[in-house]
Amino acid sequence: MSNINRRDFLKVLGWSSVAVAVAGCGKTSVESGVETVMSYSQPEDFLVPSIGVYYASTCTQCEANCGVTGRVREGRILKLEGNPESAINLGRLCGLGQAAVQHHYNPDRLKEPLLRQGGGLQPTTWENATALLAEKTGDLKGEQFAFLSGGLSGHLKVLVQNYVDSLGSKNLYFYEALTPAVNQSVSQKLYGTATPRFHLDKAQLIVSFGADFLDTWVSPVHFASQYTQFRKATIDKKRGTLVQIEPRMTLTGANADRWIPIIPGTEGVLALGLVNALLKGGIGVKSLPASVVSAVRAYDKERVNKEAGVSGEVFDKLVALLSERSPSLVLSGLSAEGHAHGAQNAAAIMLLNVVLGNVGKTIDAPTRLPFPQLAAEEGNSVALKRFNDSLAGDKFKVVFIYNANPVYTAPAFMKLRDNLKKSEFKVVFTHYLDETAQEADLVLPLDSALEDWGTHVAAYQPDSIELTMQQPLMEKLYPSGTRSLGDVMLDQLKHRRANEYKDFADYYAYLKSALTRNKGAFSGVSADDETFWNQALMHGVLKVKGQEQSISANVVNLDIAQPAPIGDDQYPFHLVPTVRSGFRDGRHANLPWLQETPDSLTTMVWDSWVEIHPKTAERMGIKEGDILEIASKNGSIKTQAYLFPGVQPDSVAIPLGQGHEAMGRYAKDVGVNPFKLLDPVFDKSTGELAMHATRVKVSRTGASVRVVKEEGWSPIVVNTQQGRKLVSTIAVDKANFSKEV
Amino acid sequence: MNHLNKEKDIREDIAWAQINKDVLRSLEKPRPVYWVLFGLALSMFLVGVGCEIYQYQTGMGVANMNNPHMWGLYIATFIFWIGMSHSGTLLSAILHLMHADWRKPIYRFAEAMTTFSLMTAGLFVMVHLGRLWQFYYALPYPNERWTWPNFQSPLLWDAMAIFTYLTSSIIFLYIGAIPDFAICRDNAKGWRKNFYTILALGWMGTDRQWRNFRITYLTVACFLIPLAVSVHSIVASDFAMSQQPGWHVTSFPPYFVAGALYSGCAAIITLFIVLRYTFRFEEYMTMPILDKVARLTFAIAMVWTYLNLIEFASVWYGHDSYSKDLLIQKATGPYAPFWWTMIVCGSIVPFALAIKKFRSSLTIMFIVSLLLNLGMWLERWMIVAPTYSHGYYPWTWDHFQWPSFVQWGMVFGSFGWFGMLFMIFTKLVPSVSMYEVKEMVYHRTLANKESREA
Amino acid sequence: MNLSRFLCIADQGAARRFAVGLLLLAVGVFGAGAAKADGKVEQPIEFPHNTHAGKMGINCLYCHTYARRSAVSGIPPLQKCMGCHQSIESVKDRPRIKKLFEYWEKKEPIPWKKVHDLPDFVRFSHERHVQRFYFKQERPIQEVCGLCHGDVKSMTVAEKVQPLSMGWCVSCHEQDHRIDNVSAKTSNGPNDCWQCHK
Amino acid sequence: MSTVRILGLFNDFDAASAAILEVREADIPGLNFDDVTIKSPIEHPDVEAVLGDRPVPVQKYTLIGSILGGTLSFFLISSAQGNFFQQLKGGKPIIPLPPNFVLTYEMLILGGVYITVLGFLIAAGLPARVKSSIYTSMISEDQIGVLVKGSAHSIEEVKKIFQKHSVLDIQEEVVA
Amino acid sequence: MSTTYMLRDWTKLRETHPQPSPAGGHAEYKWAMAINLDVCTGCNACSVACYAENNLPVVGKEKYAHGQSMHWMRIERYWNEEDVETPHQGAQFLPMMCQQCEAAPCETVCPVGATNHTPDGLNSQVYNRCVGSRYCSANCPYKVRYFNWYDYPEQEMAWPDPLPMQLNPDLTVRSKGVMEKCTFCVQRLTAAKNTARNEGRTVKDGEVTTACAQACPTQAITFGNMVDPYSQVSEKWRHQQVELHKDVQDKDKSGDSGLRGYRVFEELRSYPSVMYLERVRDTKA
Repeated sequence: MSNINRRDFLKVLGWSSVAVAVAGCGKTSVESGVETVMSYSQPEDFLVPSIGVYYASTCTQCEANCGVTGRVREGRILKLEGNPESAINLGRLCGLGQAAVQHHYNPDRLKEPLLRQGGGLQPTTWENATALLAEKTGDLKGEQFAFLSGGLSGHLKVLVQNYVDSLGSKNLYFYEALTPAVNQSVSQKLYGTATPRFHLDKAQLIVSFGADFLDTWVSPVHFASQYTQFRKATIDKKRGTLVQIEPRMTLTGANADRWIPIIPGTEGVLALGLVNALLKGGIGVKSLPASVVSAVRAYDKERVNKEAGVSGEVFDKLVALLSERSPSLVLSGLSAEGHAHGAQNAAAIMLLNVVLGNVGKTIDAPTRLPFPQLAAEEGNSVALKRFNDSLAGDKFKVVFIYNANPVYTAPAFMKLRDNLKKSEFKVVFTHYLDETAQEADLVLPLDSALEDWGTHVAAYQPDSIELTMQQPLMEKLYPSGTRSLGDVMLDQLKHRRANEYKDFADYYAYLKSALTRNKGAFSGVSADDETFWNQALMHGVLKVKGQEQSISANVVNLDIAQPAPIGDDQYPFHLVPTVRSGFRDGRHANLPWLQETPDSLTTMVWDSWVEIHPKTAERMGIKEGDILEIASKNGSIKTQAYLFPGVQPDSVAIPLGQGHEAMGRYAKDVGVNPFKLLDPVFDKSTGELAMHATRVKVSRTGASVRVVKEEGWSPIVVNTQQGRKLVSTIAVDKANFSKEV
Repeated sequence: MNHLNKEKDIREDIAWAQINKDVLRSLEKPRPVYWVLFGLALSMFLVGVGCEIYQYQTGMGVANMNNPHMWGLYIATFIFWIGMSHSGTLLSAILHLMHADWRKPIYRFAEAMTTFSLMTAGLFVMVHLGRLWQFYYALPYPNERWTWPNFQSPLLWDAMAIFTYLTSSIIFLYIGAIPDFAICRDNAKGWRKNFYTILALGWMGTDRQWRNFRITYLTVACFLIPLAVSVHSIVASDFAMSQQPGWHVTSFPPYFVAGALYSGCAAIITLFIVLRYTFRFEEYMTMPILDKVARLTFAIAMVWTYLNLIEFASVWYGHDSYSKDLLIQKATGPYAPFWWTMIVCGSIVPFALAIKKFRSSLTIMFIVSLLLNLGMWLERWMIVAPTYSHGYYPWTWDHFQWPSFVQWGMVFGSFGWFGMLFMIFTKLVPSVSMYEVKEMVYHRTLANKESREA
Repeated sequence: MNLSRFLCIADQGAARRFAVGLLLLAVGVFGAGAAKADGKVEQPIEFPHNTHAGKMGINCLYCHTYARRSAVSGIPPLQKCMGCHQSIESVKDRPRIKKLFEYWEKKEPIPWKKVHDLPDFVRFSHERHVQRFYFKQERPIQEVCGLCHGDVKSMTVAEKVQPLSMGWCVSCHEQDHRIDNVSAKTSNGPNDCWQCHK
Repeated sequence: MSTVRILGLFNDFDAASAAILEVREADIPGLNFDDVTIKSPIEHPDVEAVLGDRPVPVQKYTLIGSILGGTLSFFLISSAQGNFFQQLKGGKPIIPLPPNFVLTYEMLILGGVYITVLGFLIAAGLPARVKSSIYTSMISEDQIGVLVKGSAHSIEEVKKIFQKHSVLDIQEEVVA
Repeated sequence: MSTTYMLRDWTKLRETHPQPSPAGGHAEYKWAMAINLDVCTGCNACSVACYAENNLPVVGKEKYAHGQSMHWMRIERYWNEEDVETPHQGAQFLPMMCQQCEAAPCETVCPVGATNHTPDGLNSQVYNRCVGSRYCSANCPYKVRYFNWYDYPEQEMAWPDPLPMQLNPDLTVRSKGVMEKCTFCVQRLTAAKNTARNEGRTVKDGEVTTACAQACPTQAITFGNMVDPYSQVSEKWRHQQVELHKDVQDKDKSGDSGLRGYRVFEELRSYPSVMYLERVRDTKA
């Protein structure tokens, strides 16, 4: 299969000639001469009807960039599987990845460019659109232009970067609402790398402060496969123990041997408490400078108990575990870093790794990527703040927005919708008419991820660095309606830097030559360009020859000081905005499969809800399904109550991703959007928006509904096994793993 | 046999000609009230039909069934109607073999009730199917698919048993009515003349005919009794053969049979009173007979109660925690109101029948009989629904499912359908068996003569 | 024949033993129903199988090339037709061939109508049947295809000659077939519902 | 010499049976006693006694019917289960006896009932045409009829006997 | 030819099932599963994969509220009885799909024989044969059978254009009034078997797997052929000493063996083909 030209292949696969059988088994009688037989005019000889062929590509559903293979049959992409050749997901694929086909076939995809004319968005042609782009950016001063993009890597990033440069602009913002930016900056300080490699499989004990690595954190599918090894007991390794510390139980917390609820923002206190206790126990004393050692003295069991609400007994158990089990791994996640003192929290937590001597054992440095320009820009929320401030200052005439929906994700206090109005020409590259697109002057529909070309370099590289290929898995659904951003950028660049880009017919040609030119940089490839290229597409993965680095911890001038806890009588509750693996920051809320898939812990579907601890609910007289009003200083939302034991009693949790005002039939008017509630609190050191620092008050509206959930409908509120042996649990010391394979 | 009450089941001096006259009167041009009632029944039936059309078009979902609530009122009501049918057989067959001749004036309409309630039950099997249009898959006939239905399934036993029962009791009803058709033939005019001539098959009351008639009637009666028992045992095994808590009960077959006779007798009392009133059958449907039926009903009620208790006890002291769990649910859970109503109507109310004063009051008897049937209907529902809402698997427990108007509509409609058929029947077939009443009178006169001579 | 088939009985003798009352009737009715097969089909081009398969004696698998490696036998792509007809001058001016060329110019596949249609819930594999009866048993291809498609080389447009009903399938599945042309071992077709029903 | 049929109508069984008894004892030449028939509105086993015992074959049919129904159904069902598909179900044997016995039982009854009724129609000679000349609606009401067939002069004798027993009415008909 | 079959194979037709052998008496294939609950994280990837592979309709909120959802593979979440207040030991997840019982309660009760035990040890559901009496589901202890309450292709939610293009042509879209359930992705199995037959062999271990097993990020689900004693799944069952044809395992009789293998509702003697491995918790933590 390596010797066929992929693009011709796509041409001959006119799926339009394929009759899709939606007919069910109702049809019992058949008669001749009614249905038409599918036949081709000029098929490739490898193409056999009724036999599926698999093509490798890259999953773009989240920043992990797992490798996928798509099953193509009769010219239609039917299903995605994990690509076994990718070291990231090893042939596995999460639900979010599976659902990518529904982005491709989504009934609400934009089928043609839209231009704002007389208030409304009217259909227009790509010719007009591109002409308009050139015109509007023609004699534009660099500082008047801004490009807001979601996380980006590979050659598309290069093109975008070059385009922005070609406009003489510095304003290229990479915005993502849910990246561990604070952690990264801290680990940059501490380990000298923003994205160290974690070896969960090597660890005997994992203590995670809100890092939901099984579901939503960094590279879930990879961590999941490591988790399997971590849990496995072998001759030379005991079954690993997982402790999760967080205000609201994440999926990782649900799988922990010990789940410890903690008051939001006090993770650092607990961490330092542990450091202190360990030092007292004579562990890692010489790993720390005296300054730090003295600094942590103040954090004893009592203080931890008082501030973090973690009982002494639990604390002792934890200390015992940490001192016994080695190597261990301590992780800091979103709920820990999402505070004004997020950096200090993260620092305090990572300090544990230093004390326990995990650095270099379960944590080491990633390979260095020879092409920094291809490296992933994960994005952060500082970008949004800067972007928004400049908009407010009326600095931008022309704004491009790609792969981001700031109007939806920006907190209410930013007033981004209004600020956006100030810029006179807003171009949104998107697949759907989402909230941001509705504000745009020009909406340019893009090819779906399964129709587009591209290269990706995942930010988190578990192994030697991989450059993963993205290739079309089927012919465009709307050949004349949608385009690849790559083509658009290239097209624009041709106007500005003709001499550089004139040789490239299109994005495909650009990619091909860009890769083939540097094929030396990849390990294990043949000399001949065509073969190399086809091999690359066939495997979907290119191993980059990068140089290994060593890791070392540097704790001097690491800011770990924890602020004193501040109460708030008017807004007694902490708001925990939880990330749902399906929806992330809401960009996937229009995928029916994900809406229909119950939330793993609450089993709720097709809606939003506020999680409140049964005790608290009892105190306030709240019953399941009561409509509550959750009010912060910056707004309020109304949604149904779900009594959830997995939430810290002083906190309420609301899942992110729902509450769209647009974005198609499956997302529109489903649930509420907690982004809007967030308080203007920013991490002091990085300026990141502190997602977990919002205080709210909760009140009953009197209304009540029957919640729509998957778990059984019985008067028993908390769903247990009712004495049946469905999920049986065994204590690790009772279990006999010796025979297991 | 009348030592309990001096009153006689029937006057011996009643002239045979008079009997003909009285009964044939009931076949004559119906009174306006008949048409009112008929219209009512018809419109009830149409409601049911409407619901079925809606469900057929849209899918079973509109009945608001779900996983786990796979069956709803349809099956419950199906059992109810099957149960109804049994009393007819009881009166006509069992009492016939026992030579309890007081059954003679009332068995005919009881038989009719059997037939029609079976027809109604049949409807519910149909509307219950998700793919009604494919129902013939369940019929055992050689076909181009070379496939057969699954003879292991209690549902199939049901189908076959009910088919047997229905046809047999129609035949039984018809055979038993031939001499009366002859009477009608001899008295009717116009189209009715031809109609009855055909039905009467040229019956002339010759000794040869009577001789064979007697034997045949007896034989079929003998067949019907075990058949009736087996039919409801099989209906019971729909549940007993399954594995679900609350269904997998050994005592179900006798329990169901008792319940069936119970509801049947109650229904007979209801119809007895209705017919006696509408057709002025005081001469034939006399209070003493009603009294006997009532006492019979009471006896059966007590049997039913006993079997109920047995079931509870065996569950309570048994090892099956799931069933016990379910039993507690029934008594305390969301279904408790219905469950207790069933207990009251089924086991407490019948004590009214033990009291002579009540037995001799038509109004009270009427109300009681209706209550009993309500109780028996609830019994069936309480067998079907709670097992679903609180079965083996806690994850799918659904204590809040409630049948939609579609289900209720069809239950409602079924009563219309039954009423309709029965009203047609009363106008075409003499609802009191004339020749047997004559026999009754004849034999009692003889008996009296003998006793006087002795 | 029909009788024993539909009573699912071994031989005529047994059939007679069984042929009582209603059954006989039913057999009559449904037997008739099953035996019937519907006739000709209007096709965009009246393809002469008799010429290709008959006169020319072309191997079925030459055009229906997918049959041996896929569930569907596949209608030959235009390419295939052109492969030969481009170079056959003699018939170039025939109306049918003209039509063919028109489609070729437009590069659009010919909308052939299904003749041997099966319900959507049936999973029939040409591959398996061809492999077993043609490659393993090495019977002549036209005989093998003919088992279901009838004597195609005598038809112009293909016609449905067999009922293709479930019973008909089974009538062959339940017979013992030699597993190949060398060993004497036999086996019958699968009787597992899920083999054919999807 | 012509054969005649007469129907004598009596008010009650006593009269009727007395008349028949006398006819029987008189043993009139040209009159076959088996041709004496009673027509009555109700069942009357006691009265029939005077006619001597006459055959009732119905139950033979019953026997045949039930045996046929039973065996046939069992055989059919089992062989239907053992067909080519013979799918395992719930770990039970493909031909499970308890269900088959249940069905056999039902079919036994079905066969029994049907064939019995068939037998009844045959044995009772139904359906028949009602001859008005020797039948009267009074029979279906309350009178008992005695039907006698015999040579003309023997019938005369019978008539006399009937009159003696206060017959209500006599209908006569000449059969060839 | 039934009569001859009946007379010839009488003894065979009287055999009960499963037979006392590792594969329960299956000749060529006995598909089975082992699910390790210690690594199952409850992430629902399997469930979504199942939607993608098996043409499952999305029913939407309103129908979901009526308990009419159609997920063949569902993830159940239970809480510990002891610490419902604060679940210190996390949640308990159970992936529950059709257990493909060797002696399935659903099979015997189906009036039309639409569900049977296949030679491959699966519990087949023949959609077109189904008349929708729903008796099978009524009798299913696991309640893993799903009924088409509506004509989903007609429902606005399920497949508006162009979503139907995603539908898998290897199996039907079930129409209204039909019962359906997990099939162990039988369309994949059939394909694999056909390939194997062409090559005159049986399917190799790992050659085919179900959508859920393939997707599972933690590889909690092992799928394979129990007839092959060296297949992963056989080994797992063997090492856990769980025997297909027993309703009480010997290891359980002899007290706590510490082996984690068990089957749900084993005591009901339905002999499920899915073995679960107990979830483990560290009591020191």
